[in-house]
Amino acid sequence: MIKDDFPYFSNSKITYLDNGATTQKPQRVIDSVVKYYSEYCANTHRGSYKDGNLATLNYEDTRDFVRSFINANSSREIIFTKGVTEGINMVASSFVKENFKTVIISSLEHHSNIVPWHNLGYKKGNGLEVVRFNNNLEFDLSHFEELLKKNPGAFVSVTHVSNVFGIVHPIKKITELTHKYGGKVLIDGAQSLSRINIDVKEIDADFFVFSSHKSYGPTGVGVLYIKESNIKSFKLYQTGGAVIDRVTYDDSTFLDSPLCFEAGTQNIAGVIGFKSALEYIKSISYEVIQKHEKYLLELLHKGLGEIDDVLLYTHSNLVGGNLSFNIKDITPIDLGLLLDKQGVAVRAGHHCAMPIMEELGIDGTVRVSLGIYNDKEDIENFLAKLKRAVSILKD
Amino acid sequence: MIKDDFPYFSNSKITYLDNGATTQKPQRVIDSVVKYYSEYCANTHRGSYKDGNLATLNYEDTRDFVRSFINANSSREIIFTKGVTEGINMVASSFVKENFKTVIISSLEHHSNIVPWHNLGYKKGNGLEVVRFNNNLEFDLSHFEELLKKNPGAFVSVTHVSNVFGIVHPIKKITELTHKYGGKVLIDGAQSLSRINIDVKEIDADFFVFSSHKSYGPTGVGVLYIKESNIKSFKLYQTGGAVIDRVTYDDSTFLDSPLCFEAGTQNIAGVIGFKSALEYIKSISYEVIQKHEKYLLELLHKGLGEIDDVLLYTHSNLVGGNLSFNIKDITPIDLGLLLDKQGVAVRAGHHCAMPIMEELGIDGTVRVSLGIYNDKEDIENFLAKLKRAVSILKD
Amino acid sequence: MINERVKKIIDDLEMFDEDIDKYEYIVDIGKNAPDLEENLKKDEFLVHGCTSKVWLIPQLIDGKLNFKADSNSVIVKGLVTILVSIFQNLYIDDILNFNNTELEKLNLTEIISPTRQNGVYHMLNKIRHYAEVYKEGV
Amino acid sequence: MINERVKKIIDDLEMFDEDIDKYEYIVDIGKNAPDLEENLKKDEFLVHGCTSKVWLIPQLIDGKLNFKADSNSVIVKGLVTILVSIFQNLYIDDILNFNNTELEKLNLTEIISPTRQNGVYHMLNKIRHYAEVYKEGV
Ligand SMILES: Cc1ncc(COP(=O)(O)O)c(C=O)c1O
Ligand SMILES: Cc1ncc(COP(=O)(O)O)c(C=O)c1O
Repeated sequence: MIKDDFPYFSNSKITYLDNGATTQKPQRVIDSVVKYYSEYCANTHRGSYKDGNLATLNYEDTRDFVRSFINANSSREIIFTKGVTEGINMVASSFVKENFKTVIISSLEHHSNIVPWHNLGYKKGNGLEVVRFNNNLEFDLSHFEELLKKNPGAFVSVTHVSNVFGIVHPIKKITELTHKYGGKVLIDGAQSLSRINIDVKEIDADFFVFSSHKSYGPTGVGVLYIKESNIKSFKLYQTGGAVIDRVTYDDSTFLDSPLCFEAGTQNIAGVIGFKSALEYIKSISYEVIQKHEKYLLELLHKGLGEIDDVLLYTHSNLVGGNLSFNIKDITPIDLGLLLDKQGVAVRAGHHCAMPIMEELGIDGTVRVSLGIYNDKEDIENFLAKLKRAVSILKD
Repeated sequence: MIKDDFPYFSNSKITYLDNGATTQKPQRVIDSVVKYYSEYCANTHRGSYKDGNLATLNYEDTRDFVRSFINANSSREIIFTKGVTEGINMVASSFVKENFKTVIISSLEHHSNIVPWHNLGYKKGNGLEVVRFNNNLEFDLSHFEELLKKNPGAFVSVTHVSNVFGIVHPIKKITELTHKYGGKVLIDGAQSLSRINIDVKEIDADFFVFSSHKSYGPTGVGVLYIKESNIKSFKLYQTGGAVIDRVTYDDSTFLDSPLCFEAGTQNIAGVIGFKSALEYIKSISYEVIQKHEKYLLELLHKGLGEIDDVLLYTHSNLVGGNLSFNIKDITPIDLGLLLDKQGVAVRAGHHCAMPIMEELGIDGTVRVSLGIYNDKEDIENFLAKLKRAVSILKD
Repeated sequence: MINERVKKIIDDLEMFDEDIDKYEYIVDIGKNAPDLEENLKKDEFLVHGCTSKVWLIPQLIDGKLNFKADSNSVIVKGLVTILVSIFQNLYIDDILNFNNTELEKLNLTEIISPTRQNGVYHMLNKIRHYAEVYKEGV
Repeated sequence: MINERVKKIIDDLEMFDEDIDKYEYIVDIGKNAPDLEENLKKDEFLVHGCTSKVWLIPQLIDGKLNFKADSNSVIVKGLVTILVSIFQNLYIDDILNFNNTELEKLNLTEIISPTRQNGVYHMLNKIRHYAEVYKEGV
């Protein structure tokens, strides 16, 4: 059983269905972290002694593993970050700012892919365009093409999988169209890396970002993939130790990518642990993950169909493992709380995606977000506890 | 024995003397990290369920512990970062840039406190001033005051303890003088938190930064202390999930400090582990740490005094546990390598402080950097292995 | 006085072995609490930092503070009703002198949690805030 | 040809049980290697990415590549001298066809380490780089 690989499930009776927020960690990830801390703890890229070399080697090994995992060309294209949020902020201030008049996002973006644009002055009606969705919440490609025509050379920044509704965006078509109109594309893979095989060459993204902690890896680590041809025009973001070739009081000269983009001591333990997480995903295989997720989603839909007044917002087939719903006249927060009191962890609220909530005219939803270890019992348990919650809350 | 608290020393025979780069971690720090990952792993400040609340509680508990540890007024003043490098970069771009004509640094700064200024355009002779040192490498307060007079309202950014020579800067006088001339001060506590009791109220610093990993805590975590009165004018740095109060497509409104400065999922495991590191330091006490360090430094000086042609660069009494030296006609790298081959980990090179190396007319030094667990045997072993290395390298 | 009220609520809540039963009770309190007149649901009375909307309205009557409250979440309404029942009709100083950590004994995790998603922590702050404002004599 | 040279060096290095003795031997190689004439110590011959200075100078003689080298670190000089002895006087294609991972068998951790502090990794790159440049026929 997959749950056996995760110590959380032997320590806790919780039915964990908040994987979109963060995932549990397999034992082997924890072991990698502990091994680094207790056997060869040293800083990387600095001291030239045994443990320093080993730490550097393992750190760089993760980089190489990531490179091959997402089929990037070269490890120069793989930059370690704190997570998706840092990745998007980096691209916003080191690449987009001052060079792009327009930023185009989808309607289903996480705040991480909205607020950084606001903060740089891209606001709706003034440099920020939002792609419409159809009544299944799917990305409207023809509206997108209109926006591209109106704004040639735009920067497009869209999520791969919606964290609220699981909608999978047609990112290959999105990059194709963007490039046709002379733009550049960032794909937010926060919710996809754990579910969908990422091939950056096939997608042909200019930037692709993801977070380790949402894909069974440690917290405080993420990756920013920068397509080689964009590196030259990517300005330095943070600077400090380990990014420089030479420093005098007068000036500094810098190393090449990726090191020049990783200033200061990195989250070494986290980076090393992330490799184990990717190995774990590989050992299970995306095929198995997707098949299983599809099966659980069907169970969920079936179960929810048997409850009165359930409101779903999409019947799209293009979905990954996030499902949002409401029950008429009940605040989602209340459902979340009563599920929690029965040992079921789901997320209730706006899911850091207020604009789409507003557009749908709701305060929030209850979201079930699946992970690799969730099983039929989890879904059945969730449904049973949901029914109890509903019966308490309904008049 | 203190070494017993650190699993590294039961797994490794290395004489670890590179604590300025990073320190080993006590078992209790590793345990906190593992406990989070295997018992209550959840994202913070988001889901309102049991494990999410517990994770948030423990995360915020570290903040409060840090606050009281450095005697800050309020937890609003404590911002978690990736480390010192991110802290300085944040202050540089969110506070100093555009608001200060002049930045004043000392001669003993780490690249982290030089390159970010260069990168924003503060270069020597053009907005960047460097305080001179006396022939013991001590901070020249009268030159400093001259610079302040010449540049009223300057931003002063100095290290507390030199990572190369251990020189302890008179930071209380530095903040006093700076404020007298209308400036603001950042203190880089990378090398001091593990050795010196920090009282930000007494120091009266405007900003104080440090890294967890150099003080027995996890990698990928640091703290930026911002004195309350500076928060208002501190611009947002990264933005995204969890920093906002409200987002529409048109605009965003933000939460208060500290949350508005911690965009996206943080290094939760790391932050939680950091509290255990601070508790550990407290349990040993700074008094004991300093007394012990002084004793080891004396042994070191005595031992080095018995080796021919040793070059020291300071005889200051104002030193923390970093000591740099060279041996005439021998490249420091060679000494470092031969010490490594004998199981002694020290750092040899420029220590991310090229400018002072250039000023002293050297390529680098060999640095011995002490930690809480180093003992007499470590020093004796280092000295013996150094002698062997010297005898191999000398003609 | 406050301590007695808290004690009574603790006794009530301790009757329940299961969390879910306790919350069923809280939901009932929420359902039975009076609704706020719509014209009182002003933004200035909103408790900041809650995902659910919570209105807390103070009124000084004979030197004592009184509160009305409502929420779009029935659980939160139950919780704020309990809080209000603790602080209702007290002298300002009694409120200010009361150590809020006492409330942790209620064992409503929402109360001590610092997450912004739930608001009880912020409700307490708002109650205190009103007390401070009235103390300064608005 | 290269493989034999590597093999011979491995045999030499394997005589030593202790790392430090092996490095004493490398230091000796460094001490005994000829110094580069000062006028050849030009920046263009520096191996980029090393903390110690390493100069590597190629020369094409009868279609074969030859190298001279020096360093301000005697250990690095020993290492670069070993490397040069492996790649000395070979046809360009032989150098380009050689799989550098073979060198890991030398078990000189400096060779495989990706840290920028040591330069052997970069020296190898520089040797390859010269071979590529000459192949294109500068
Ligand atoms: C004085 C000083 N400042 C800044 C830094 C950078 O710290 P970090 O790498 O943790 O960001 C260091 C670390 O070497 C240091 O010694
Ligand atoms: C689609 C999406 N983008 C971005 C983020 C932000 O990721 P992180 O918090 O790891 O920076 C999330 C996380 O919730 C997400 O779901």
